[in-house]
Amino acid sequence: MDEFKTPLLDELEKGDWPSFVSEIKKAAKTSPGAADLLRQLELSYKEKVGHWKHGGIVGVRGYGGGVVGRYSDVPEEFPHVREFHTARVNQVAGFFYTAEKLRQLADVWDKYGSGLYNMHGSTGDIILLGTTTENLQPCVDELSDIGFDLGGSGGAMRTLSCCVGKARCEKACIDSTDIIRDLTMHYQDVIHRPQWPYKFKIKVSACPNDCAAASARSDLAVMGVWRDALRIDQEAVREYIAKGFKINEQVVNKCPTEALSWDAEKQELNVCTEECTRCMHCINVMPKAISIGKETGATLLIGGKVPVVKGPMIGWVLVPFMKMEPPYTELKDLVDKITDWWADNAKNRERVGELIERVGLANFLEVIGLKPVPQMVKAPRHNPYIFWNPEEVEKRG
Amino acid sequence: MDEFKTPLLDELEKGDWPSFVSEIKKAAKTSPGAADLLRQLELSYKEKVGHWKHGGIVGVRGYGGGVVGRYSDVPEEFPHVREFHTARVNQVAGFFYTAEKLRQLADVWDKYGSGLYNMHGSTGDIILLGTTTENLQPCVDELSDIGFDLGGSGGAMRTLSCCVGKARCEKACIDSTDIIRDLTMHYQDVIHRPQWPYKFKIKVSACPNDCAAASARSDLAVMGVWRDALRIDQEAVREYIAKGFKINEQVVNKCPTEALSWDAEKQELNVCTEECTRCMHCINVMPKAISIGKETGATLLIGGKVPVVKGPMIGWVLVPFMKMEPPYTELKDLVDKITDWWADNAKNRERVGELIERVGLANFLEVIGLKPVPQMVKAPRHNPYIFWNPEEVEKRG
Amino acid sequence: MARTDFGPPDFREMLPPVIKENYGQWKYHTVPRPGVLKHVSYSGAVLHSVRVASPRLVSSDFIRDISDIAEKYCDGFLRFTTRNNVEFLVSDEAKLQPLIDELDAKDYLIGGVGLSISNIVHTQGWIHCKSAVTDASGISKNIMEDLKDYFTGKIKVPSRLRIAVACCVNMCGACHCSDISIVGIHRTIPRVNDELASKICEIPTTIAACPTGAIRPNPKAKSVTINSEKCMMCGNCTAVCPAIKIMDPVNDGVSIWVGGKLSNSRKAPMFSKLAIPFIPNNPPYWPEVTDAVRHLVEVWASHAREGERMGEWIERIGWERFFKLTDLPFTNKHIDDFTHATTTFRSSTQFKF
Amino acid sequence: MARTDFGPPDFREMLPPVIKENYGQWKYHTVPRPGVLKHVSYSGAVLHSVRVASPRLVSSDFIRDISDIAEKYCDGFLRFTTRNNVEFLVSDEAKLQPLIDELDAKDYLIGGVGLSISNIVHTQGWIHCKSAVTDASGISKNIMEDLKDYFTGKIKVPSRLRIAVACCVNMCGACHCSDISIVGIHRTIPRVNDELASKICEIPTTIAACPTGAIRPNPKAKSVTINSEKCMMCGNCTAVCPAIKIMDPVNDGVSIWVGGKLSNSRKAPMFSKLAIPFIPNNPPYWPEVTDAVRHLVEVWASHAREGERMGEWIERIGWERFFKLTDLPFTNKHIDDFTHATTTFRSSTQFKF
Ligand code: SRM
Ligand code: SRM
Ligand code: SRM
Ligand code: SRM
Ligand code: SF4
Ligand code: SF4
Ligand code: SF4
Ligand code: SF4
Ligand code: SF4
Ligand code: SF4
Ligand code: SF4
Ligand code: SF4
Repeated sequence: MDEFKTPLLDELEKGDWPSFVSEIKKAAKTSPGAADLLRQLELSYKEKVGHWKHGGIVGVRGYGGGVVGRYSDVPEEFPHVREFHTARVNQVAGFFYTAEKLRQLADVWDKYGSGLYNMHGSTGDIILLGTTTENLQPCVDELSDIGFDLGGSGGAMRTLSCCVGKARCEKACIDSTDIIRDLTMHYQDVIHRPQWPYKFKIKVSACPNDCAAASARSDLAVMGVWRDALRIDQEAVREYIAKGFKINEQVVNKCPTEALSWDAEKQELNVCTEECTRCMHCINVMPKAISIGKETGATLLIGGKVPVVKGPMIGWVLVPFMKMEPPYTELKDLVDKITDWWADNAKNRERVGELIERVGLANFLEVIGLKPVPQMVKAPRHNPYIFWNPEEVEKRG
Repeated sequence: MDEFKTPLLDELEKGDWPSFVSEIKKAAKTSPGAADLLRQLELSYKEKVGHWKHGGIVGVRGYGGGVVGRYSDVPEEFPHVREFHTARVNQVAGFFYTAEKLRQLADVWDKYGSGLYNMHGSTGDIILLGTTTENLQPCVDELSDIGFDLGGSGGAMRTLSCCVGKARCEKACIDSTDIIRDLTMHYQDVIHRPQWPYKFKIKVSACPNDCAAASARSDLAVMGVWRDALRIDQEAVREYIAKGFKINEQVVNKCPTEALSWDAEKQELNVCTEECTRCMHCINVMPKAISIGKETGATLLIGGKVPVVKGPMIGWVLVPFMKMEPPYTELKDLVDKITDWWADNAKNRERVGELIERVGLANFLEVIGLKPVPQMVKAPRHNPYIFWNPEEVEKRG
Repeated sequence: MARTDFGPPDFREMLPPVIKENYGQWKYHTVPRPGVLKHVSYSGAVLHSVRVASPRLVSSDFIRDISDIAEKYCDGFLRFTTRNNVEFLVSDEAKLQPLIDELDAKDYLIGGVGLSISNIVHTQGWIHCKSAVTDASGISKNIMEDLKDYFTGKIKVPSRLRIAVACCVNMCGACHCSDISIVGIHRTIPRVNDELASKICEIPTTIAACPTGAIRPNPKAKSVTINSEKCMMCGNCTAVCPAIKIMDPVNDGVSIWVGGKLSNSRKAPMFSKLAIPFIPNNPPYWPEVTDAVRHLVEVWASHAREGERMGEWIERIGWERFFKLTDLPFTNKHIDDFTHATTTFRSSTQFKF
Repeated sequence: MARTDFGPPDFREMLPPVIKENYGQWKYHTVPRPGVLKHVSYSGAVLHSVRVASPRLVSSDFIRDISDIAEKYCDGFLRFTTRNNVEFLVSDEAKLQPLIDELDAKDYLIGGVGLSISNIVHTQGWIHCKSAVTDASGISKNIMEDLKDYFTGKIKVPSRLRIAVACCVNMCGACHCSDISIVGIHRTIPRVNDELASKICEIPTTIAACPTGAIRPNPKAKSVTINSEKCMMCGNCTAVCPAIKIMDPVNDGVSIWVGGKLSNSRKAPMFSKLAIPFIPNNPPYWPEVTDAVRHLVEVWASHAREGERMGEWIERIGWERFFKLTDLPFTNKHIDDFTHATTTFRSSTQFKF
């Protein structure tokens, strides 16, 4: 460590916010890979350009993905990052760990890799950051011994992730961690063996607050909702008010659907269930007094993704309401129908949302056997270019 | 008239709403063309299909347009509509007429045509509905004697039209009839001699109520606005309230920008001028008490049109504010710049809005020399695909 | 004779003296009775305008009759509105009631002002346009016959409601931005007369005219063929090549669109959106169309708040509620599949069940 | 050894007993102090979660340290959040204060809960990604250093504010829907190494990879050329052909986007929109970026109403007001020119001067 200087990066060790530079330095004490990573990064800071090569596929036995190959473009200078692959290790649903499990992980990774991690990657994986081609297989083997399996990469179902859900949240309408666990086990093959035109992501947020950022970052977002009345504890409402809470200003007037009304005489908060669109606002600001309903299930959104290449998308309502009970057969059947159709029809690197955009949502619905409902759209079409199938019209007279 | 039966159309003479069938019958008393029109229309009602041929160009001396040629596809059956062309006669700005002028018009048209009119066509013209190729020239000649000129058709500037404006409306921010009159005179050549890739329409509404439907139906919409404070007559406000008008419910709470507030103590209605977006609501519901401001001018919208072929468009803000004083030089200069650029760059049958969509609004602004301002957009871009000109960036190191 | 480019008569010569004198000086207006506007100037001057319905397609008899009336009560001054109504401009208040009496006697319908349903903006239809899929005048007459009490002010509505009728997707009106629009549409793709096409069609222009790229050359027949999967039945090709015909009496008909507006009042202008994808042509009464329009008007009128345009009402309650309240089926046709389709999809769990 | 497809450890084995017992039975939560959540179950059971900042990129030392702490105070139970913070799950209330004391002593920053600015969601950057235009970790560290008082709750904000950083337009995060996003962008078109391309490039695939059709074959060089007028610098071609390079240390940098959100709270999810088109890379401090972010936070915090997310605030006041209040220049870059551009143009006279 003393034979090199990283003056630019050293600046980023200052201050109170935890420093990734300090973390790399800690790892560099024992890992030459981490040390060269820091050196190469210093070069990037100086030159304002990255130093990783394009391309390079590496793998482990029995798996088609789960590893991102990475090679330095200045290997002579930094030989220990000549190969610096990451392993995407499937996280525990809800990101729950025990100290024991984490230590086991650290032991394996110290042995075979840089001792650096992303806890977690944006998709949800534990990212083991940097090892050599040679070390990869034994590393994965020993991870398997401690119960950690790889996640997804390439044209595969990607590692599934979710919000904390019923484990620690009063708003959970569905059992996000169980759903993710169940689907993850069910889809091991398509996660581990890329066989699709591109990635396919599923995330679960157990309520419309979307703490898993599912609607924007998953091809299929499973969002917990309810369809009966939200529950109001009038006693608790009165307690809030007694403490100076301004019910009209802070809740009633902010309800986007005007579903709430405060009966000052009866000191009662009333909700018109058919108006409520489950925006969560009242529940969020009065957690002690207002809760989600009892008839719970999920709204499924399809097509969320980032801008590349047709522009960003936030998932579109595909199923307004689906019951969510183990073993989640209805959900799995739908996922299979969607991915089968997508795999058969998509161009290379075409996400499901882009394919739906290309063929039309209505056509997609027909293929997967869902009925069009107004919940799917913000508004009906405003252009008159309606397609009619020959079967729908009479034979020309 | 007695030699033919129109049982289907006769049904439409019943009832209280004025009947176009009765009008055609009135004309048919003296015009064989009108009579055959009715017969052919009866056939259309029976067969559920129109009977006009495609194509056919007719014209008058000195003009390139102003006439729509029309030929029956069943001329043997209905010889008097074998040729049944319409003349588009430029209406008086604001659709004002004297009885004398109208009678003169009827005299000429009875002499040369069917005695049928559209008062008015959707663009604004007086549509003289149906004459022969032979009668067209003498008809136009005699129209000219009584002071009526042709309007536009084809790849031309189309007949301009406007709302009633200052002539009869307290809301008029600009002098719509004068502007239309002035522009119509100024642009006689491009109205009468099609020289552009497609139609170009200008309409003027003297305030944001848009009684001329300008924003959706004109390539360039001139909309009257003001930019100082709207004027409130507090005395009149109090009169409204005295009569039971609910100022908060009907006005203050409906102001989309929360610009209004009612001071119950001082009995005063106050406006925050910088918030007001001139939505007209308060002015519309309290015409006696609230009026437009004094610093008036126009907002120009570009690109309004119907769906063919890129989908419907409502004009986009091009100039947030332009003073509107005769001889409207700034406006004319801008129109010239726009039409020159469009004429040079548009494909055949490409409206200016479609061309702007194709090349990008920002590029269009640069060409015509307008500065981008946030008023032009509802929101900035949300995709990262920004174009950079080589001049904007540094030479690569 | 060779006089050209002299323009229309100057509007200034068509204005009654009260307007000339108070031009730009109007202070406010009231609606003293249905169909009548009273404009008051800062000078104190008053102008009454009496609005009557017109079928738009009128005869010389009609022109002469309204001219006579204008002469009798308005010193010869009158105007038309942007919705094709006639307005008698009364400067002398004493003549107002006599004018109204005569109009009543002559069966002119007075109305269309304020909280009412005014005349329909419509197009040529079978009466004069080669592209017409339906007859705009016929449909308009039937609808307004049915809604006349809304025009005359007998029945009140929460706000203005504007109806437009266009006989084909060219929409020569403001159909894309009306509270209720009726638009003629095709449902079968065009047929090509190969023999004729080989003679008169400019093949490249025809191919280029198709916005969806549905037209391919058919070199064998020296003609073109149309790909039924890509054709969106816009009719654009028929405007370019007379050998291509799209009219189909069995399957042509009309669609109904709702919720558009143009004024900037409260909300920005809005497009009309699809409510009913197809109703067959059923002349002379088009009863299904008339019923549908009345139904839409009634559901809106009974649910909207004071001053709420159709589109504002629907935005507030949501389209899912609109389809429920109107009991209209929501179909695959309602889901947009044109250029900006994805911007109409719902990206939120916020909706009503 | 050949064991595959066994999946991750079962989360049920990672849950503290209090969670197992009260799974799905949580009734409500409170925030007893900044950075601490107190969840109360219908059974009356209580769980405290103490949230601390993490740099996300951590070492084994860090992993072991938090494990030690968890063992000491939480029976070994802890979790990470979707924003990469660490949460210590305290079942025994008596251990709460000692835990906090130890965390303080060890310089862990406690916060990110409730009305605060939580950790940044960011991507790999120069540390590991071949596509990185900037360093996400570096920028994130600087921003959070600057905003740490908003994290710890020393300074309050009107509502949550989420920041994301992505090192290229692939946006491996939630940049398209964050209150503030920093995205690495290119400003010059890729260069083709013709010699290399002729050897290793699949020309048709490369041409097909370009979404704008900017790549044409260059048969002479057995390579391709890029049309600078069509290229939108997306970098897609560089993923397909290694002979095409887009990195440009002089002109690469970052853009800043604002007003996105994902929760359905009150308003439906929104995209982030362009605020600042370009700021040069200026490591190690990226001071212009940090300043811009702080400025945006401050303008928002001082103008927004209680509970109003950045995007909700901007929607209420309008973008024209946003640019005025922030004093940011509005340029041709802000005007969309991608597929749905026209849907972002203003079709109304309603705007603020
Ligand atoms: C590691 C990670 C970023 C991070 O630091 O957290 C990452 C890193 C890469 N992403 Fe990503 N993406 C990561 C989550 C995402 C997400 C977020 C998510 O999944 O929730 C997105 C946006 C959501 C989405 O999928 O739309 C995302 C959208 C992309 C894209 C554009 C996707 C598209 O469909 O258009 C690419 C481009 C591509 O696939 O070629 C991409 C490509 C890449 C590649 C593989 C680029 C490459 O070929 O080198 C990066 C590898 C970097 C490396 O060195 O490891 N990455 N990527 C995330 C995966 C960690 C994990 O498994 O947990
Ligand atoms: C007569 C009129 C309808 C009416 O009954 O009022 C009309 C009639 C025709 N229109 Fe129109 N348009 C008429 C106003 C409009 C309007 C409304 C307006 O101008 O405010 C529009 C929508 C606004 C706009 O321009 O976008 C309109 C949009 C079209 C279009 C589609 C325009 C486009 O740019 O895509 C076509 C198609 C075409 O140009 O080939 C079209 C084409 C036609 C043609 C010329 C079709 C044809 O080739 O036969 C029609 C001639 C019918 C005939 O027999 O006279 N007409 N047309 C209107 C003209 C009367 C007048 O001069 O006052
Ligand atoms: C006469 C006419 C202008 C002309 O040059 O001919 C006109 C005249 C007036 N309009 Fe209009 N508007 C006229 C067509 C329009 C149109 C265009 C159209 O209908 O195609 C619009 C836009 C329609 C739309 O938004 O889709 C229009 C939107 C308005 C509005 C906004 C209504 C709203 O709430 O959205 C007002 C304000 C109001 O109603 O309070 C308005 C108000 C007025 C006032 C009260 C203005 C005034 O102070 O004098 C005038 C009397 C209106 C009345 O009928 O009560 N005028 N007005 C047009 C009468 C058409 C007819 O015969 O019915
Ligand atoms: C722990 C975590 C879930 C997890 O599985 O890890 C979580 C947990 C909670 N969220 Fe969240 N949210 C978490 C990420 C998110 C995200 C995703 C993100 O930030 O990328 C969102 C969507 C962000 C967006 O809209 O852009 C999110 C939007 C919300 C909202 C809606 C806020 C709003 O007004 O828009 C609430 C409700 C609230 O704040 O009252 C909420 C409320 C909550 C509550 C109060 C739920 C509860 O009753 O337990 C939890 C405590 C939150 C707190 O920090 O005060 N959570 N929450 C995530 C913590 C991340 C962190 O370390 O900061
Ligand atoms: S998404 Fe809903 S259920 Fe899940 S953690 Fe957030 S608030 Fe709780
Ligand atoms: S959840 Fe939202 S929509 Fe429903 S009542 Fe509460 S605030 Fe209103
Ligand atoms: S647009 Fe405005 S100025 Fe013109 S008539 Fe309508 S309300 Fe009056
Ligand atoms: S014109 Fe509209 S925005 Fe302005 S104060 Fe009146 S109601 Fe408010
Ligand atoms: S809408 Fe179509 S059919 Fe009707 S007049 Fe216009 S072009 Fe002709
Ligand atoms: S009707 Fe329209 S879409 Fe169909 S072939 Fe003709 S031009 Fe193309
Ligand atoms: S955002 Fe771009 S540069 Fe950053 S990790 Fe993702 S692909 Fe790599
Ligand atoms: S950077 Fe993108 S737009 Fe430019 S040539 Fe490459 S793929 Fe095409």
